[in-house]
Amino acid sequence: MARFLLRSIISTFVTVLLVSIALFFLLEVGSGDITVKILGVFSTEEQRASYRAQLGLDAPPWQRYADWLIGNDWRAASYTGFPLVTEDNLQTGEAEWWADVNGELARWTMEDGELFMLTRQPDGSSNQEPAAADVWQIGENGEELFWGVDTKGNAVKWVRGAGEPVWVLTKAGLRQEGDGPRQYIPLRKGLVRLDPGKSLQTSRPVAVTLFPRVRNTLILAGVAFLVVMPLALLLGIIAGINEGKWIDRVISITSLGATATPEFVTGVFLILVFGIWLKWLPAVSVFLSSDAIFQDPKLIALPVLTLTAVELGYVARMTRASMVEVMDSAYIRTAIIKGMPYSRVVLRHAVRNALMAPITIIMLHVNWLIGGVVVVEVLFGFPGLGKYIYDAAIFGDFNAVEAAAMLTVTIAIATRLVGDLAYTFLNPRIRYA
Amino acid sequence: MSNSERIHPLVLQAQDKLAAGRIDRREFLRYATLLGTSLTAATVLAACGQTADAPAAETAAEPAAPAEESAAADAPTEAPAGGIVRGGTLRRAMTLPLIDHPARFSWTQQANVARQIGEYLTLTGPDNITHPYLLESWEASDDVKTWTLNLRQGIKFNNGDELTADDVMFTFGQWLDESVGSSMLGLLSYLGGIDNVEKVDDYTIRLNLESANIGVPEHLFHYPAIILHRDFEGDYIKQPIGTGAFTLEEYAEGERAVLKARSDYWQMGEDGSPLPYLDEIIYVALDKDASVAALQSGQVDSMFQPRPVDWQALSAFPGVTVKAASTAQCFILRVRVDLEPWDDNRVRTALKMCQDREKILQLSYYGEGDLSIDAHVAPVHPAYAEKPIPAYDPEGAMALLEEYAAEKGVELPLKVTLATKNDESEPEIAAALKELALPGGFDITLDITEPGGYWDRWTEVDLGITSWTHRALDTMVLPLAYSEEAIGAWNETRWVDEEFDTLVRQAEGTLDVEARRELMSQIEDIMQDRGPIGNSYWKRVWNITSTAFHGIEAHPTDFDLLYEVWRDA
Amino acid sequence: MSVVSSTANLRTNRPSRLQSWWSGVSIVFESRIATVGLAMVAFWFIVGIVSLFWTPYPPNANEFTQNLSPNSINILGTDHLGRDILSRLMTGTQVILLKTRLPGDAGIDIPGGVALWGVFFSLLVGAVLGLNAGYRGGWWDQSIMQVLDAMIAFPSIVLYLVIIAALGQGDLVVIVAIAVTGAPGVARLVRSLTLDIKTRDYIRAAETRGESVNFILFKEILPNARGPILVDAMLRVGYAIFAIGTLGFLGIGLPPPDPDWGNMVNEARRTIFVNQWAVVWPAVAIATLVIGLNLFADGLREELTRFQK
Amino acid sequence: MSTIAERKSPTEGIRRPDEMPVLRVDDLSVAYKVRDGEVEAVQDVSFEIYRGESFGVVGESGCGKSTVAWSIVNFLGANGYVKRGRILFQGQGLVGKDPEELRRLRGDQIAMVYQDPMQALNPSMRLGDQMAEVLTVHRGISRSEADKRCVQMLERVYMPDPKDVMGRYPHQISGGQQQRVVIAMALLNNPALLIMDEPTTALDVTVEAAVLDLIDELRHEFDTAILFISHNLGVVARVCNRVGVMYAGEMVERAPVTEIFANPSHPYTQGLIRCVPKLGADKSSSVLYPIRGRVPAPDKRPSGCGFSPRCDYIEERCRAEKPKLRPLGDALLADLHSVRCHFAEEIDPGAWTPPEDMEIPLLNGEKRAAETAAAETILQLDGLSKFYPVSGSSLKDMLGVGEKRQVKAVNGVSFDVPKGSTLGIVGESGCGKSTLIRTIIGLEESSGGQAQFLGVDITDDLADRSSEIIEELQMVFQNPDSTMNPSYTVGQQIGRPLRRFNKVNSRAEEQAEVIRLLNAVRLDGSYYDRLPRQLSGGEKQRVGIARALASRPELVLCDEPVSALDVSVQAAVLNLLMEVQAEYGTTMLFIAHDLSVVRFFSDSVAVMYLGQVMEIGPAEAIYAPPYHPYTEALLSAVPIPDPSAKQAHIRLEGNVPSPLNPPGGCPFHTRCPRRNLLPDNGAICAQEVPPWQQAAEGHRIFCHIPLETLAEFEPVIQQ
Repeated sequence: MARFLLRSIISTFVTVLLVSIALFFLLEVGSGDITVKILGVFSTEEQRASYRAQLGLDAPPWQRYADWLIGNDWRAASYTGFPLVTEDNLQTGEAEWWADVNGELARWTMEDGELFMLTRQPDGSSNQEPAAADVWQIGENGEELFWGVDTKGNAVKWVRGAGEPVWVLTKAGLRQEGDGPRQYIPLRKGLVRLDPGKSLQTSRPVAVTLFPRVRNTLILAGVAFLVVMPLALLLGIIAGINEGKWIDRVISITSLGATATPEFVTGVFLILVFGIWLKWLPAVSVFLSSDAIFQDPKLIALPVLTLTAVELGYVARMTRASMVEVMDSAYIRTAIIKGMPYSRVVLRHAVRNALMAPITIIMLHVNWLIGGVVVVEVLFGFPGLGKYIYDAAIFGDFNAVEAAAMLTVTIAIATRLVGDLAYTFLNPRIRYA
Repeated sequence: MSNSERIHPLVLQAQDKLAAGRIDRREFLRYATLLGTSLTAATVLAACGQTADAPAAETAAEPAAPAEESAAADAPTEAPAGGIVRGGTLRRAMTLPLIDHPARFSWTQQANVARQIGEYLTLTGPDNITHPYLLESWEASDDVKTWTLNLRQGIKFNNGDELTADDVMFTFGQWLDESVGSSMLGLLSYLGGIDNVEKVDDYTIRLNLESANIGVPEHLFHYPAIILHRDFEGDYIKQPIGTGAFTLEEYAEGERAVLKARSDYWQMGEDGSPLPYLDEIIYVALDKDASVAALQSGQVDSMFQPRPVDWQALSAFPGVTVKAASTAQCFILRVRVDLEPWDDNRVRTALKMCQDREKILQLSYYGEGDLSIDAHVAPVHPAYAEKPIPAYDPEGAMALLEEYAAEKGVELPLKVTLATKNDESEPEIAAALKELALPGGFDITLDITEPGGYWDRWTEVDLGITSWTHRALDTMVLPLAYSEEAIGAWNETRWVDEEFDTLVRQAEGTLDVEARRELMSQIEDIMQDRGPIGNSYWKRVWNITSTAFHGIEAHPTDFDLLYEVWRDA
Repeated sequence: MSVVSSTANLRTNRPSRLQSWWSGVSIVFESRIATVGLAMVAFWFIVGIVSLFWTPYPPNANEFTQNLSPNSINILGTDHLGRDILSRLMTGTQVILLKTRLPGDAGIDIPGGVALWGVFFSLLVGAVLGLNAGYRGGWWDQSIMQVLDAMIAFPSIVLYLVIIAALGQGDLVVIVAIAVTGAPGVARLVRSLTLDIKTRDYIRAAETRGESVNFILFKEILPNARGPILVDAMLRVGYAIFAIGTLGFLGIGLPPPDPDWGNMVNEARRTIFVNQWAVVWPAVAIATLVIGLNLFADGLREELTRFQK
Repeated sequence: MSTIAERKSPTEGIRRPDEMPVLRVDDLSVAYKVRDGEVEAVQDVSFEIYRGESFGVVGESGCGKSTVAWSIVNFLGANGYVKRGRILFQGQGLVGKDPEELRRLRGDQIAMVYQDPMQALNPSMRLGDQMAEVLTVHRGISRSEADKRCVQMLERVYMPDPKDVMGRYPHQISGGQQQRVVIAMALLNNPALLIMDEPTTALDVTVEAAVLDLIDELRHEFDTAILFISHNLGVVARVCNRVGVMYAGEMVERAPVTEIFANPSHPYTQGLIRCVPKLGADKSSSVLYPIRGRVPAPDKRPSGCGFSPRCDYIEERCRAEKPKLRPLGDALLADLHSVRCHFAEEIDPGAWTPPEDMEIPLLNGEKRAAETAAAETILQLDGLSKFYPVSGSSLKDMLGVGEKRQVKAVNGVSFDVPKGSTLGIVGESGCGKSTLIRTIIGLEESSGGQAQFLGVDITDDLADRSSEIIEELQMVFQNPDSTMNPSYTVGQQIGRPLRRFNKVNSRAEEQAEVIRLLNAVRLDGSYYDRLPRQLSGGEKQRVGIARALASRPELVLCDEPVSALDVSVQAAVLNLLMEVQAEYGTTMLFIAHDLSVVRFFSDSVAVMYLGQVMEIGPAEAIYAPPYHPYTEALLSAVPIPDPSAKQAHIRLEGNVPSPLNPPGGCPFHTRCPRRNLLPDNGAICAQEVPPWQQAAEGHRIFCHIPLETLAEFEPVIQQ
């Protein structure tokens, strides 16, 4: 069993890795030049090139992938020669990058060809003074180079006396500035260190906005799961042991109908009936405070009901099929011929074996549940992960899509691992292999 | 100061015209306030000029008790059925993007939250008329190059500081600072930089424009133009200091904004206490479809910017009030005149003749708009010269095309591809046009993409439908979209016409509405005659709010003016 | 056991191709469930084909009063833009089952709906991967399964969103999305079938004849996996229709102007307070087609198991 | 050790007239509802079983044997029911009995054991739980008491380490042990009636022998009445007192076991006995006579005598009138021997001659033997080995640093096969015989040793072999249901090798050749377009043989080609193989677990154990002393379809050691019953690899025990 578990875990890691590669290349490499999207169609190639450099998009894809996944501060640190650290901006509360120069936190800026060092003061402000002349190092072609951290969270390479023209996007349009560095490494800690970067849509760190969404979704999906599973398994088992009888027909036909009705249709009618006509339950998920989900549990009633309607049928059908198969098996025959009472045959002999097949499928089905969650969240305006992904995808907010998709995939894979464990627990053939 | 108001000479001229019935009262008000006459004075003048047919209510123009129409210019209020009630919460559904520096705003939604906290020097009301707000009044020199802004006194920020010219100077400085990156910078380009903004005294600021511009008051109500406190550091959420009626309680980007009433607001309510009437405003981030359901189930009271389909869903719904406002928003059917066949005016004209405006309006906008001529000047614009709405004339179009086809040796129907985005009403307009243009000799293929896809190429397609937003003045959009300089930027049609250009330049420096209308009339004729666009109608926008709320109006640019809104107990 | 001294001319009454085809197809009608399912699916196919030539009114013409309930002129009523729902419903079948619109200005359609092509490609990819993984085993199996695990780990809607975020909208993108989300499932199925079939002696026979791996995969194994694959494909077409509906509902599905059932629901739900019918009809269409495919698959599976026993 | 078991006397255990039978079945008919009507799977079956008696039911598959068993426990599924007749258990009718009462009888008074123990045990319950519940539910015994009794019962069935087994899951013990558990479970409540449906069919011959011994022993000990169902005449002969022969849902003959073998009266019984090879018989001295035709499907049975279409004695009356089961003459055995035949008295099995159209191979054994001796060696193996690497389950192994271990499936096998001869390979499952031929044919690459075929090295796998070698080596497979690809017609499948090896140049030529091959396996051209599902098992095997012959191979490897077939068909296929061999001069390697068949069919035989050959030699030499102790044990375990024969009782103890870690020295030493013949109880066997002793020309024995001692062993079987 140890072997089986270890295998599952290793395979899980490889899977997550593959997913991250697929996701990154599909979105960032596969979808072309995003600077057009950011700068608009009127931008010139020069402006776009400048912007690509600032965003680090001129690096080769593999490097960008590595930066995205595991961060690049360590790589940048090897250029700057200083450890790079993040420190929260006391005003905005957002993390800023600094170089740790002998215990002092420093950044640099270039104004009119002159390099200045900004030293962070305890009150959060910074002290600007001209940088020492000895920071410059002679590069390969005789240029004087300096790798430092700029004020926008990049590790950058300045060339002494030769600032690059840089294009900056403002609400007033694109503006050219001098004094730019030659090369940028936009610093990031990387996904594995919980820094998926900034949202292109809001330019806020994705992690900050994602967290409360994930919490809401986990509650929604969790409640739905807790409602659906026992009910569906019970219905499936009841239908399975009564194969061919009217109760089986009723359950089977109802669950087929429920499965075949898309959740968005179910949801729309639930809203109409319970939210608008009867006004019994909140029609949409209006979160008047961040803890609304706890203050007013009724808020998730309709989303949960919608998810239940679709999932219930599917799981019940799976369980029924499994139960029918088990009830037809030789060991059930043995149990009956041993003269075991029917209840004992069902409960002791059949149920456990019948649950083995659906459990793994149910866990795989968590993917489906997450898909359903996307639809339900969009339908009900529920501020959760699914709606987040949807909004981000519609906007083309890659960092957000990547982070949220990685998260859902991780959740899906984790539940599958749990499913594997449950299967192992239920199935002695693996447990004692 | 307000009592000894200097009246611009042109205002007095206008008053004569009003009396003579050559301009209507609304135009006069607009015109008078445009020239810096305070609203109070303007309404009085209007009353004087319009002795015969002015409704009784309007003559009693008391600032303390604004009557219906004039009050609308100041703040939208209905005549309350009973007494005004204080208290209550307004829950309004609206998306909530990131807010940092107001000068950098790019969404109305950001401004709608911020404008409850901070305020503007001027205010363009739901009727598209601009008047002083934080300003007591403004004065323009006769050449319209010098503008004097007189600040209202005694207004306090919510941190207790008084509003002075220093705050306004600071705010101008932010707008014009390149490193802030405000869109005001481009808008005020005629100002020529911060050096041309001059503090005369603590309550007076003078603007010395480099080139004449009549749109200064409108521009001061541009949504990023919130007046900031002089100590503002760049993040409005961290420093929500403003003169507005509400203070910021919570701002959760993408989720909700909670605003609480302030007790020492500078404007007084009808009951003699400071506004606002409401205790609290909560903006909740919901998308449109969810908003409609939430409004129907009573989970929110109001929704931001309802789409036509939302209007359709809610207009008959019991318990909500739907109010409409005419705008200069439109769906422009535009062609690239540098490309075949649109370089030939006969083809352009033929296409324009294929618009059955009434039908297109019905099909795409439920009839909720104002029919338009094929010019980018709207009836809500002050200088609009009224023209007959062209009729649907497929035969005429066919005749023109036959002529063209015979000359060029091409076959009819003419095969063209119409590009647009799958957004509010564009697909329906496109589909309707496809049907309508077939008897006119056009075989239109539709190329409808998601909005982003269209915006990626909107200036490049040869035939397309582009949505244009509302601009308060006629002279704002014409040079933007139909000039030589704008090619490579906003000029999506590449249409440049010397005569047109001259007229537009002239109009830009013409304050006299009557004179400008003369120019506009010619401009409209030129556009109709040989211009690159067809335009079937001007959109209306709606405000849809629970019937429990009073004093909430539709605004052409969807600006939320909520300080005089009250709800039934 | 009778001994017959026979020659080639004894090969009489050899069944014709048609006969043997029919004997294969006729098993469908053995099962009442499958017959009902087939009838439901066939109904929509016929509706779609009819719509290619005739619909009561043009599907995109907003000629009528908006939001009418079913009546004698508009049998299923009209939608929020005054379009005839029946016409739109009929036309909506086309993109799902009958035609795929190629990108570009030319407006070229190829036969076969988006759902069918999507499932076809997922079968193609899934079958090739599954056969190789199952038959070759070892490293092939491990690496293919690892990739499939990664693919299957994506919740399908999320994968759709990602693909659409990366590639934009369009019929082909939806096909790609359906194929990518479906392929792992098919591959797992085919792999398990292959693992079973490869233990059969006729595979040994082929191997001892020195047949190439591809011959064994595609000529010896694949034909015997047909039945379950077919059943699975039916279910998958159902999922695909479901997914297309969901994407349409989310507003990122098949692009206009052709009506799309999911998008019809999405548009109509906004005015559902005024007009419930406009939501009901496309919902019924999706549900009946999916139920039909499910029943057909269930019945077929039952018959195939019976048949094999 | 080598005791000769006393065989039963004809009247042993036969009914005592004053006693009430434990089970009495009267005119039982069982019907199944199907989509278009119903079919009667069992018709008019009657028998009774007394205490301590074992009643056997034999017949080919599809004859309704199991249905009889299931109807007794009233477990006929949703669509089956008892249509007519009575089932009396200890005097009380079971048909229509209240389900709850019936349930109380089941598992308590009536117990049942059936084929495939692995399926019969619940995979997710511990064996102890499954056993104990029989006691706790039926007898209300406390769990601890129940556990104690279960352990006792497991000891009674000679289960090693019973306490430990109680805590295990079914997959953790071997098949033979599982069957012991099932039997123990059935006996826990000391049932009055034990129903056993093919209880040993899935087991190896030595295990089967042990289980059969057990059953016999328990029957005496517990005085249980046993209903024993089997297709295997040998098994029935060993454990039953009386036998009923079933055919097409009817019981066609019922008699004491000795009587039925000595004096079979129904043509079907006679036919059955004729088509099973006697142990010791070979193809040069005896002939197998298959029964023509096949068992009809339940809904296609003839209206008259069920057997009439296949009967050699058919008269008009047989077609018209269904015979009744009636007592047969003879006063002593009156009422003991019944038969369902109109003409039973007139038929003399001794006077039977094969009908003219019967497939019987041309017998020219002597000529062939002479040929063989002179023939060249076609296949030469020298120390051929096949090892499979296995990865362990420890962390070390997973990281690849653990000890590399190997399953030694084939471990140094050497022999020569002369052209035109047949080498039989026998051994229990897991002995490596299948791997050996897979390695020879190239499905596996060998791990060591030499192998030459037609002078060409064949140690590599198929991918590296030239097509000339591939076409000379073909194979016939075991399972008729999987030997043919269900998707292609017979013609396509036989045609494929023709095209593959360029034996034909055109479609027409291919068709003609396929028809010729079909005729060669006695199928006519109408089979060309048939799909496998339209063929019977025997026909599929024939097609499989035709396909193997298509490329005109020099060597055909037959992997248990008849073991999945019913006996009557088995005979026909064996005959066909012999004929084909005679006609084509093909060399054959023939694997089977049935020693009688191998003996009958092969010229020489190799006995394998744990991947190694223990003994090899001419067939007749292998089956008589001197032989290897393992060969002796195998022979002693074979069920012989002749209750009068005397067979030595030699049973192997313990399980086959894992090939992962085969015992050193002689691989058989851990189980060898003859080790005690050597000094120090055979210490040398564990230490030294035994020598190959040459017993005769071409007869080698791999054993330390001197040849002389081996030669002194009594023959296992004395007829």
